[in-house]
Amino acid sequence: MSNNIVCHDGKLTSNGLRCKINPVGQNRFIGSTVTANKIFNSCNEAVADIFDGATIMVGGFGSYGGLPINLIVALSGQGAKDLTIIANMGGVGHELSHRIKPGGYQDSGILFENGQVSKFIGSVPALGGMPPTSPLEILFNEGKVEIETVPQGTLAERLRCGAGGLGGFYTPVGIGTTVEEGKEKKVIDGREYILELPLTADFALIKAHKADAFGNLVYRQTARCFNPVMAMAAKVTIVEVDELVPAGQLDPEVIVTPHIYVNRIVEVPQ
Amino acid sequence: MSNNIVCHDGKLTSNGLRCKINPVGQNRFIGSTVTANKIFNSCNEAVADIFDGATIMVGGFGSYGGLPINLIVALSGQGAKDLTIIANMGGVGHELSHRIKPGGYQDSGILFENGQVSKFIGSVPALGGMPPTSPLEILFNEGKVEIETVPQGTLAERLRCGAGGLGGFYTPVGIGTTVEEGKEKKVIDGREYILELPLTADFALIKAHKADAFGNLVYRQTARCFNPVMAMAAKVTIVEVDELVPAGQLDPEVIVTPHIYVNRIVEVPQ
Amino acid sequence: MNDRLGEQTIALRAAREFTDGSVVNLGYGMPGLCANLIPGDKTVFFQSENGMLGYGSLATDEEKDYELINASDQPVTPLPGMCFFDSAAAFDMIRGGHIDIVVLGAYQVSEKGDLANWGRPGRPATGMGGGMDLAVGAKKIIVTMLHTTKDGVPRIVSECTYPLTARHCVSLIITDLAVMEITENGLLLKELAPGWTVPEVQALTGAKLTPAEDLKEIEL
Amino acid sequence: MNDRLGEQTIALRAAREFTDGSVVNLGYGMPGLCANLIPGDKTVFFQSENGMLGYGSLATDEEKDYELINASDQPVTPLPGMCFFDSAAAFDMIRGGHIDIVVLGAYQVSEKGDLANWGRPGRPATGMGGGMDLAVGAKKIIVTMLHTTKDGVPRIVSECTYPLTARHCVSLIITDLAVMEITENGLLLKELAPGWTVPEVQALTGAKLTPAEDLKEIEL
Repeated sequence: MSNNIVCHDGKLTSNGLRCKINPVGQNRFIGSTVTANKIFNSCNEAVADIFDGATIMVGGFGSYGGLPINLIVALSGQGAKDLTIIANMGGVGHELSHRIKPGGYQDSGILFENGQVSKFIGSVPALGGMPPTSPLEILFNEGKVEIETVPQGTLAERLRCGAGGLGGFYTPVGIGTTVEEGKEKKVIDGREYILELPLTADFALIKAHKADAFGNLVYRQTARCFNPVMAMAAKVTIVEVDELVPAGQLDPEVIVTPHIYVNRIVEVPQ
Repeated sequence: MSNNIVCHDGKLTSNGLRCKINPVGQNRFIGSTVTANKIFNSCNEAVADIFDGATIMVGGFGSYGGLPINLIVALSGQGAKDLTIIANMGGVGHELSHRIKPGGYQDSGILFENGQVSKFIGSVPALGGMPPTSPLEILFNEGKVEIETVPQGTLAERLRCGAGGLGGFYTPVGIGTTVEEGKEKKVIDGREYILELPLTADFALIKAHKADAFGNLVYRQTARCFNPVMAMAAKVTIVEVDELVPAGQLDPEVIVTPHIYVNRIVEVPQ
Repeated sequence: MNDRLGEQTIALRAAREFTDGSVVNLGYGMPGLCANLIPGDKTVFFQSENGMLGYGSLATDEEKDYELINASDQPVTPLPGMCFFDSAAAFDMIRGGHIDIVVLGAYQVSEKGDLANWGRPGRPATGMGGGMDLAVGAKKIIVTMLHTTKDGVPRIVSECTYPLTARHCVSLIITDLAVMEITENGLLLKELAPGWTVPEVQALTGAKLTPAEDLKEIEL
Repeated sequence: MNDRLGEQTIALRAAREFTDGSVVNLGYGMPGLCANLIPGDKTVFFQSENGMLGYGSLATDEEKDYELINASDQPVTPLPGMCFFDSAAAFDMIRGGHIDIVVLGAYQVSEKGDLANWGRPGRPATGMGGGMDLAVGAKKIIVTMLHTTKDGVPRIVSECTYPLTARHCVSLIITDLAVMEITENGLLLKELAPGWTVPEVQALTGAKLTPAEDLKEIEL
């Protein structure tokens, strides 16, 4: 009985079986098509197949820092309708944005302005400190968009729960408030908790600082925020990055989002 | 009505109130005692107050890489009894360790050999591929130690659940096996799940590569494993590190364990 | 009437509660000012729920970096020893009890420490952000707020009528008129703004104030 | 009797299932050998549940670094584009369905695809490690095992008698005698080791084997 693969006639054989392909004792990434398939030339191409009725996570946190602005703009041009948007904030819209940042900026507000969204799930649909003229708040007040308001930490954990294949979790956040309405409650070890369920999506639009060619991601400062958990929780994750570098250029100890969570990369230099 | 704090007579005043202390517009870490209190001169000093009956998480994964060996040895010398140990593996003990690594090594096995442990919670109490002569397996077979066997991913998630103040979570892992015995089951969205509860501890003994003087930690390669989640889940986290560096010497983007999870640091140069 | 305290003064009084080495989260609005009001001999680690620990003061116009912001969207400055993490990790810290103090704004606080700080009548689309998580998870909750609405309606009440953030969570209320502690016996009036009397402040409060034995003028 | 296949050959046959770009986790023991058996024109990303993605082959004695190990405690080698993470993140990947293929050892596999690979009679202190999580979470489970025990007792059975890892999870079994697919109709015998016949292998199997229409000798 031969326990080892042996080389015979210049071909590797094993137990008398001839190998069709020579195994090499190394996985070398030579000639693979894996990386090439992830890199897109434009945001428009990267969002082209987003379909009507899709659920879409949009990264970022508040008014700026980590918002995938170029992907949002591409999606507004692409025109998919009846979308469910999962994001921390509903966006202020371009008009109000001038109050926050000189020159203003685009955010998810344009998706609402365009009438592309039927439901929003997030922790700050509209900012109480701003006038009630954000596109989402106007549409909600007109009964044209549904809102599911979720405490921010619960939102982050529901995303992680969806990413990690769990069925739900018990949190003390929301007990005694409107958040507990309609939800199962349970006392565990003497404390009251609410059952919260996972969130997943068809697509995530996120922003990172750098990607390598495999799709490993690093972020910059507070622009990390909701991007990593959304990358993990969506079926197809599309990222816009400031810089695309060759595989192996990111230190393996500092990669925040492993490449298996990233499906499409668009480089949008700042 | 004055809305601003104004400087008057060399002292800051505000609304006519004289400030006892001058506020400065910066948080400068000058003269703080915060960092000094975390740094211990020896593993013996760092584990000195571990009490009989304590629950202790022990970092690492398998036979090496990330094991806080010097803290384990210190705890074995310290002598606390009736301990509950939470760790991925029960350890092989010094005798068996020679089969794994030339020269052998110490692991949690010495705590069992010493009769310090009454309960073990983990995913691999003993290795099936080794003879049944690890200290934990011997004591378990003699009825002297209780074992709670937990699937490895469920162990990691129970630690994170304890760290994050959640009451429990539903996992599909263990359905149809001995793991589901005695646990609540629930069907969510058509799939069956088991309710798993959080794990916390009085102390965590962990191993990191570097700490800064605040206690921010970075790890090296696969020595990361269970250390970060245990650091988060214990009341008092004690870390042995290869190298202690000044605060500010670790890149803020690459810190894995933020310092608020670390209570005691011992530098043990390799 | 005497002057009411300004926002900076209220924030400075709140910042005086931060002990050396404490981990502090600053809520939306006025609490953010506390970051600029830490004495140089103290270390305070500011945590922000968008994923940052250990930032410094608010950024000046020249320092502004829109990828280094606190959870109120204000650019801040870096400090040695700081670190960044994602939103899920930020809320593990918060729910897990690793925040010593949170300073929050409020629409209403009840004498039992119930907090209402996110929703208000006529604005159903506004959300709670991270306020509920912070109110449940932090070890000590300080509210900084104006004592009344612009129209003089008390914001400190016997029962909140605005949507709740969490029940029985507030420890200390600092307003433009007074400092009050929430105790088992209700509101303990600890400090008054200069020139204000107990009856004057009680008249603007929707719940009973019990003056402390050592009631004094606010010290900064 | 003809020769049975060796461990390297079984592992090589398993490695032939890895498609370009697939994410693969290798279980304890024999499956670990697959890391050395990837053709140079293919990219396979090996994930290890101790917190690593994208490692290379097993380390030689000169290359050994005891802080760069797979979940079987074997030192491995680094590759460009690899990354490290903690145990919780490793199992998010696994439970979350991001592992394309896992290769596991087994004590028993049933004709329905039930897997028993961690506990055995007389050793109650051995544990399941990450096997249950992998069996539940990976998209495709391949078992590599010896067809029988040393004493000739079948390991492929109609019902497992050893403690289960998970039910209905195994897709493909590769042994020292044969390659079998688990189908709705039971075990489909796809490939045989050189010189072995269907009756010979059936005699060493504890469940009914249905020979495939295109039954062939194992190809590597």
